[in-house]
Parts: sequence; structure tokens; C-alpha cells
Amino acid sequence: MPVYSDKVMEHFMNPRNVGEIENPDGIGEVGNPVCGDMMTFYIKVDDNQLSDVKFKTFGCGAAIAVSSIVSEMAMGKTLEKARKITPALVAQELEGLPKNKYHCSNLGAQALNKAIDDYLKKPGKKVKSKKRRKDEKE
Amino acid sequence: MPVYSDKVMEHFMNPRNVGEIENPDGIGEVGNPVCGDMMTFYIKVDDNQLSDVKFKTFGCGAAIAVSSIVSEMAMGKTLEKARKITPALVAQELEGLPKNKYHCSNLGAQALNKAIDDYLKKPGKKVKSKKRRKDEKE
Amino acid sequence: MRKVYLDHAATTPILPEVLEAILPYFKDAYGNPQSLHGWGDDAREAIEDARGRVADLIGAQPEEIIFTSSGTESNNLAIKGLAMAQQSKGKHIVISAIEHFSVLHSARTLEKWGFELTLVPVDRCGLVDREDVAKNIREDTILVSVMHANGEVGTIQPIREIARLAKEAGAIFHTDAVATTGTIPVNVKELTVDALSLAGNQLYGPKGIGALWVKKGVRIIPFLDGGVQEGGRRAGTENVPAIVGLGKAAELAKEEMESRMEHLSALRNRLIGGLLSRNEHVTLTGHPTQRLPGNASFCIEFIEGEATLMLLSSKGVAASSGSACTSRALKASHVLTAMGIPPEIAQGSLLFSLGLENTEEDVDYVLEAMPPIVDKLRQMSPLYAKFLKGERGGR
Amino acid sequence: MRKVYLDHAATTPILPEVLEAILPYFKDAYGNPQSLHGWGDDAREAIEDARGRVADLIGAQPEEIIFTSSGTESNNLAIKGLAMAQQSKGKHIVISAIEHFSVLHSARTLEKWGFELTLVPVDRCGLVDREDVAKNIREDTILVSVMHANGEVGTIQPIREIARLAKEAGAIFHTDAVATTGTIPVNVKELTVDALSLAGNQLYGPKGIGALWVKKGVRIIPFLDGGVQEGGRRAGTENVPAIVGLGKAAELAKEEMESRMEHLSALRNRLIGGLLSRNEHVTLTGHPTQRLPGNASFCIEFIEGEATLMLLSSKGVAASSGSACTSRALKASHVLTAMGIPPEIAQGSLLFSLGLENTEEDVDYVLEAMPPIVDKLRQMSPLYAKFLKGERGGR
Ligand SMILES: Cc1ncc(COP(=O)(O)O)c(C=O)c1O
Ligand SMILES: Cc1ncc(COP(=O)(O)O)c(C=O)c1O
Repeated sequence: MPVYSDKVMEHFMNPRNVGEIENPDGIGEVGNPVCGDMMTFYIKVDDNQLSDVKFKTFGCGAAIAVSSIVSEMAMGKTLEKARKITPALVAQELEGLPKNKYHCSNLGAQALNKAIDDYLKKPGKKVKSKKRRKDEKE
Repeated sequence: MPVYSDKVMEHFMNPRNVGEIENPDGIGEVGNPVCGDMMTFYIKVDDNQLSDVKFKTFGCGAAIAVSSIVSEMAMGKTLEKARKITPALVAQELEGLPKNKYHCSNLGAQALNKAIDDYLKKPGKKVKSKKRRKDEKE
Repeated sequence: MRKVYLDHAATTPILPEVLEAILPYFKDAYGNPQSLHGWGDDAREAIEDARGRVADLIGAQPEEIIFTSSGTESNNLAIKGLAMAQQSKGKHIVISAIEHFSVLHSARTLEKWGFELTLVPVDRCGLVDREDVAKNIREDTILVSVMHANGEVGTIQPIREIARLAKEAGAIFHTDAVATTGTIPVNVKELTVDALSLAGNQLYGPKGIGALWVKKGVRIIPFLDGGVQEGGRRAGTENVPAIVGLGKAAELAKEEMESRMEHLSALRNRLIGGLLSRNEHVTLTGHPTQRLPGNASFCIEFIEGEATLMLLSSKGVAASSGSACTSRALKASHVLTAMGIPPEIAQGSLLFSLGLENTEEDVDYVLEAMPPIVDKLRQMSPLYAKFLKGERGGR
Repeated sequence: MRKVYLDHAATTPILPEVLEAILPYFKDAYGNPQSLHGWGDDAREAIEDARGRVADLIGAQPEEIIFTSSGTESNNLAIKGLAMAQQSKGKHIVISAIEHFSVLHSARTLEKWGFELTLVPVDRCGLVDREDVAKNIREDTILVSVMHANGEVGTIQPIREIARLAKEAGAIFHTDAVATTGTIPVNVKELTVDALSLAGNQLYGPKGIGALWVKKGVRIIPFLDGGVQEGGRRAGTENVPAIVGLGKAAELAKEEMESRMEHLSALRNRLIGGLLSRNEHVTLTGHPTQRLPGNASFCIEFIEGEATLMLLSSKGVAASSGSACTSRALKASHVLTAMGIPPEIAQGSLLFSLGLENTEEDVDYVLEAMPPIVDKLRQMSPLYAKFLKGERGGR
């Protein structure tokens, strides 16, 4: 293997959260099969928290491991915290990535962010959720 | 070795006729230590025949073997026949020489020829010998 | 776990007979062939003997063989050395678009030095179009180089016909036969070429040894400058053990050529047939019939080559891929691209290259292993999901 | 008959530990380091491990090491690659007159490509004159190359001081350390050089392997074009067994450096002392003290080197010579010539290069063998006869 860490190998062999979510609250698709990697993240948001995260990935071992670890890192986090999952954190969590695979960790964070963006820009969603919380608190 | 034939090796290891002749009838020196090879041939002529041939050689294995075989080929021959010892014949008699050693076979033939020239150009020698033979025949 | 090596295009193992032939030259016969003593004599005789065997394999004269350190060096010497020797006649070079990087990048270096380069395209099967070659040869074309066969997709070129075009135009013709020498018959007279590259590690000989054959009378400028080795055409202390190994490998290749080809073709056909019938959306790359006996190369749609290799590796199977992710530069193989294979399909490139030690059991093991791997990756693939849904963006 | 190998300058035998380290990579671990599977992993790890050991021997970082196929290739890569990378700054190169042909002829090739070359002379002992170097470095000098030691005469150069001159002038400094690496301490930081060549077959490692060290940050244009091996700086399938062998040889050299030097110097001194005292009209060539531990090189007057070698060989002794007759081109060694040794004296050149396996008995055997050989050839020599007669033309 291109000097993948054990952690990368483990996530590649047994990726978590593979799949799609029916009626997701947000979808984020990044990359392009023409370039070699493509990731689609599906999220379910409950009370500003990621109650479910799933993905489908076309790409190399690193891309799959990155998708898997990002889904794991994001699961249960608030949207704000999930947004703080940076490529550097992803690479660190995977105990390192070969240099020419850094872009994969970018893709993972991007796809998650795009799914959150997608959720936030759905009509009403953002307001509704914020409102609802306010309402509930009041 | 530079692919020397057995014959070359034999003559190199046991060169015939090494040495000088006291009061030789002819001396032929060719080559130059600066270039790597130098040969001196000494001849004794009796009745137009080479009654003795000796040489001293500074040079490579081929040069020494060539000197030795030339001395052997020349020994006992008439001057005319000795002159017919060509470089090609020398190389053939030695069962071949490496290409970059051809010049050694030239040197051998040259040195012998030069010794004969030396003999022939000594005042009186040439005439005397021819005359003497004629005289004797008459 | 069973271990199945199907990456012979990357490098072949050394045959035991070859290793045995080599060993004495690592032990007592360690002399330098240029030395004037017994050790030198032994070494020199050994490399001249090997030169004869290599010449014999390709129908050449021993003195026409120049030993190099690899196929790569042979190609560098050929492309740069032949072009430099001919430059007074012109500065135009023609090569195919699917040449190995050692030819392609050597030609690019020549471009920097003021030469002009034309790449001739190939068709979907990887065949160079003769008319395209003819069309691109000009008055000032001094060198044409087309590989005998491409190791990645297996396509074998009609070298004799292409060479004829070059020679009619007065250009030198070189062929990179690294992927073919020892594998299929290679005869310089039948191919009617002027120069030919070959390498040890493609014919069950050692790594670190190659050779360039240059027809007597064809001028070439040395590439490695230095001492007088190889008739002044390639400097550096001769790699005696590797040369001896190449000689032995060449001898064995010549003897066993027929049976090797039969063995490999049978395995290859079993592998190609089995893979295509057991897996959907898989295409064979390269030419269907004009192909190397051991080459089974595919594109597996909707999944990516590196991931496939990793799962195969976890089953003990070694293969290779021309996908972007498997390359250091993250570009899909220029060979697949030149063949007009769309980039997203090229990502699924998978090459099994069979070798002498492979068996039917090896092939069957791989055939068993593949469907679950393909399945697993497709289950993860958004492209496959889209395809199933018939969406645009699938395929 | 006793066999005594005293031609280590031509090539060294492989140590048994080195061969042992190599063998697995000829057998099961035959993978290509670029491959994405277990075989590839094993090969890759092995070469990276070896890279570390080589770096360790010369005080460098592993990623600064480029493996090549020989000392000759290292020198070609260094001279051509460094000059090409610097040519925007100038086109003048300075090397010493006694460089190995792989440096000298590479520089000559650069001349053909429009560079200018200056050869700096050496003194009678083979030492490069620092003032001469300083004098010849110009504004547009981009590269200076002086060898660490010359294998033919053994003279070790004051590299650190020469390097300083180059660097003060803003030029890159390369040293050919093929004859020294593994034999005497070689540390790139202490030598303060920018690039350094070394080779396996000079330190009891395999033939067919060399390395070029290039300091991080120093640009170099690749010489062998092709794939991405060696960080894109040297293409071609890595010669895994040979690289592993070089790594092991480097490790052993580092460990045993002190004791090897002691062993060799003692034998060398015995050989030099014995030969000079037992034979008349013999001179030591090279520097009396600044010399390689295993180097005992002489000129034996009135006789020619090849003939001497042949008689030595008939006694089982292997040595070498820089005489014209021993060279393919029939020219006396350019090293001896550059040192100002008159041609007729250079014809008597004789080099004994000692190695680890040599013993005092070996030396004594040679000391015994020499006088009758010298005698026999002098008895045949017209030069000696003239000398004895005190004639002009003798000496
Ligand atoms: C067709 C062809 N040419 C050249 C080469 C270069 O060989 P190497 O990397 O051994 O130098 C290869 C290697 O696989 C090849 O397949
Ligand atoms: C100083 C020096 N440089 C370079 C070389 C070239 O080494 P090779 O012929 O192994 O390529 C040698 C060989 O003896 C040498 O002594």
C-alpha cells in the first residue's frame, strides 16, 4: 500500500456509515469521477445536531477511509462543531496520510460542509430550527 | 589477459633468442619507450643467411611474443626470405593478436628489416657478400 | 492465505536457474572484466558468453548488443543517442502516444534541446494507425520509435509494417521491446528495425540490467560518458552478475518460448473469460487478439482501481492499475487516455499480468475473489447508485 | 598456486554478510517498489532502509540520496544534471585534470553543449593546487568538481578547502568519492560539499549500484528520463537487491571503518617498504602520506606494465597498471601524465590495491614474486641495457 497507516487501513477495510439516508436533511456532493474521487454525504439534523451521517464514495483507499472517519467524527456533533472538522484534523485522526493523498482529506471535510450548507439553505430550515429552539426554551 | 592466444602466452613466458649479439652485422631499433614499445634486433649474417638473430624488447606481452616469434621465423633464412616476414604472417604464426595489438606485429617485422637494412648499408658488405659468393662459385 | 502474484508487468521473479547462474559471480568470480588477470578473464568471458545468448534470443550479432542498467536506460540511450547522432540530417522525431515514459520523456528532453516531436495517436484497441505514422513522417524526420507491445494493455503493434514506413523515408526505426522480449518471439531481422530495447526484469532475469541492440552500421552517441566498456558505447563497470543473469534468462526464454506462450495464453483466456462472465459492467482494454499472452487488463466501471487493488491485496492477490489514484502524479494512465477511454472509466483500470509460476488455481482464486470486491466497492459508490437510478451523472 | 587479489581499485569482492542480505530480494521478495501490494511494500521498505544506511555512512539525510546504477552514472548525473540546472547563472565548469573519465568525459560532453571547461593541474604528488582552483574560478563558474581521492595513485585531496573556494564564488561543488566512501571517513557536512558520488563495488557491495548525494535545496536535472522513481530524479525500476546490498555494505563500512583502515595501512606500508627496498629504480607514485590506506602504486623503470601484470598473473597475483599498453586506447593514464610523470616512466606503472581479505602472507608472497619478474623483464629490456651502459636514451 502507499504507506497507509493502520488506522487508514482499518477504516478502508471496515468503513463506518456507508450508505444513503432516505429523505436526508442535507446532501453534499464533491469531487468528480473524472478526477478520480467523488464523495456524497447525507446528513440528518435533529435539534442542530447531526443525528445521522452517511456517505457514498467513489475513490481510492484514502478517500474511503477519509469518508468513514469524517462520518464518525461528525456523528452527534452540533453543526457548529461539525464545521470545525478540518482537513488537518481528519489527517491527524487517521494517523497521517501520504502527501499525494492530502486532497482526499480536503474532500471529506468539504463534502460534510456542503451537506450542512445544503441543509441550512433549505427554505425555512435555518429559521425554523433556530426559532423552534428559541420557542422551546421560552 | 587481453585475450592472447596460447601461442602468444607461450612465447611471452618463454621468449626465444633474447639478448644481444656481440659485434652484430646489423642492428635494427624501432619504436620508442614514450609510446610504450621499443624493440632492438641484432643479426649475424653468414653467406646471405641469418645465422643468428637476437632481440631486446621493452613493451607489452604482445611486443615480447612478437619479437620472439620473429626471431624464430627469421633464424636461418636468407635475407630475401627474411624480408618476406610480414606483420600479417607474424600475427598468423602467433594464432592471432587482439586488434589493438596489431601494431606490435608491425614493429617486429620493421625491426628485423631495419637490422637487415643496417647490414646492407654497411660499406662493402653488400657487394662483398655477393662478390664472394660469385667468386666461390667460379 | 493464498498468495497470487499477478503483477508480472511490474517485474517478474527470477528463475532458480538464473539465480544459480548468477551466484558464482557474486562469490569467487568477482573480477572486473576490464582487468588484466584471471579474475578479469573469468568476468570478461562470462559477459561475452551472456552477450551471445542475448543476441541469440533476438537474432542479432553479439557485438551489436550494448548492456545497460535497465529498460529505461536502454530507451534513454536509444532515443537520445540515435537522435543526437542523426541531427545533421534533421531534427524531427515521431513516437506513439502510448510509449513508456522512458521513451516519451526522453523525447520531451530532446524537444528542450531543439528537436521537434510528433506523437501519433492510437485507436480504441491501442493500435498505432499506420497511415497516421506515414502522414507524420517528414523530410526531416530522423527517428521513429514505436513500442513492440504495451505492458499495460497488452496490445502488440505491427512493427514490421511501421518500420517499413520509417525506412522508406530514410529515418532510423527504434522499438521498445521491453514488454515482449522473452515473452513472444522477437527477431530483429523479421521486425526489420534498427534498434531495440529489452530488460532483464521482464523475462525472469534480474533487475538492474537491460540491453540495447543497435544494428551494425547505425551510429549512436553514448549516453553514459566515461570508460571504454561496451565498445565505448556505455561506460561504467559492467554489472557482471546481472549480465550473466540476463544471458541465462535469455537462453531459457528461447528454449521455452512456445510452451510459455501456451501456458500464459490459456491462463489469460480463462481469466478474461471468467472475469467478464462473472462481473457486470467490466470491459477488456487493449486489443482482443493482438495481445501479450499474459495480459488481462480491464476497466471495472463505477469503482476505482486503487481501492480494488487494496482489497485484492487483502486477499493475497497482487495486481496493478492505471487509475489516477494509483499514480504518484494522480493522473490516469496516458495509455488509457490515448486510447480514448473516458477518465471516469479509466479510474476503474485493473491489470492482471500473468507469469510462468501462475496456475489455473491462481486464476480461479482471483475469479472467486473478484465479485465480492466489486460488489463491496459498488455498494459504496455514488456512481453506481446513480447508474442504478438511471440518473444523469451515472453513466 | 597461491591466489592474491590486489586489484581492489578495479572492484572489491562482496562480503558474505552483504550477499546474505541480498539473497532474499532475489528469491521471494522480488516485487517492484512502485507496486501497490505486499510484494511492493517489502521491496519499498527494503530500499528505504538501505537509503537510511547509506545516508548514515556519509552523514546525510535519507531523502538526499539518489540511487543510480554505478559510480559512472552518479558522476554523469552530477556533472550534467547540476550544470544543466545552473546554466542560467553561467556556463563555466572547473574540474581537476585527474578526474575519473566519467567526470572528465561528462564535462567534455557539456563542452559540446556550449559550456566552457577548465582543467586545473595537479602537482607531482597528484595534489590539486588550491591557488590554481581559486585562479580559475570566474564570475560565470557554476560548478567545480574535484575527486576526493584518486584510485590509481591514492592521493587524497583537501576537499574542504577546495570546496570553500567554490562556495565563496557562488559555485556548486561536487566531489567524486567513489574511491573513498567506505574506505576512509566521508562526511558531507565536514567536507562541506553540495553533491557527492559513491559506488557499491568499491566498498565490498555489489556491482551495478551507485548513489549520488545532493544536498537538500540544490537543484539537479534528471539524467535518466522516465518514471517517478527516486523522487522523480532517477527513472527506472529500482535495482532492489543491489540497493539492499549497498545498504548493508554501507552499514558494515561504518562499523568497521577504523579497523579496516588500520589493517589496510599496515599492509600497504609493508608492501611499499618491501618493494622499494627489494627492487632498484622503483618510485612510489601519488602522495607519500595523504593516500588511500590500501593504495600502493609505483613506477618500475625500464619495464612495461602489461608485461609485469602478465608475469604477476602467472604467479596468481592480480594487480593493475596505468601504462599505455594496458589501456584499450594505448595511451598512458591521464592521471600519471597530469602528475608530470614522463611517458617512458609511466609505462612502468604498477598498482597494487589492497583489500580486507588480504594478509601479511599475501604481501610477502608478492614481495617475493616481484624481483625475479622485474629482473626477467629488465634482462629483456633495451632501455635497461642502455641504462647500464650509461648511454643516452637509457635514462
Ligand atoms: C514497454 C516498457 N518499456 C520500458 C520499461 C522500463 O523498464 P524499467 O523500469 O525496468 O527501466 C517498461 C517497464 O515496465 C516497459 O514496460
Ligand atoms: C574515482 C572513481 N570515480 C568513478 C569510478 C567509476 O565507477 P564505475 O566504473 O563502477 O562506474 C571509479 C571506478 O573505479 C573511480 O575510481
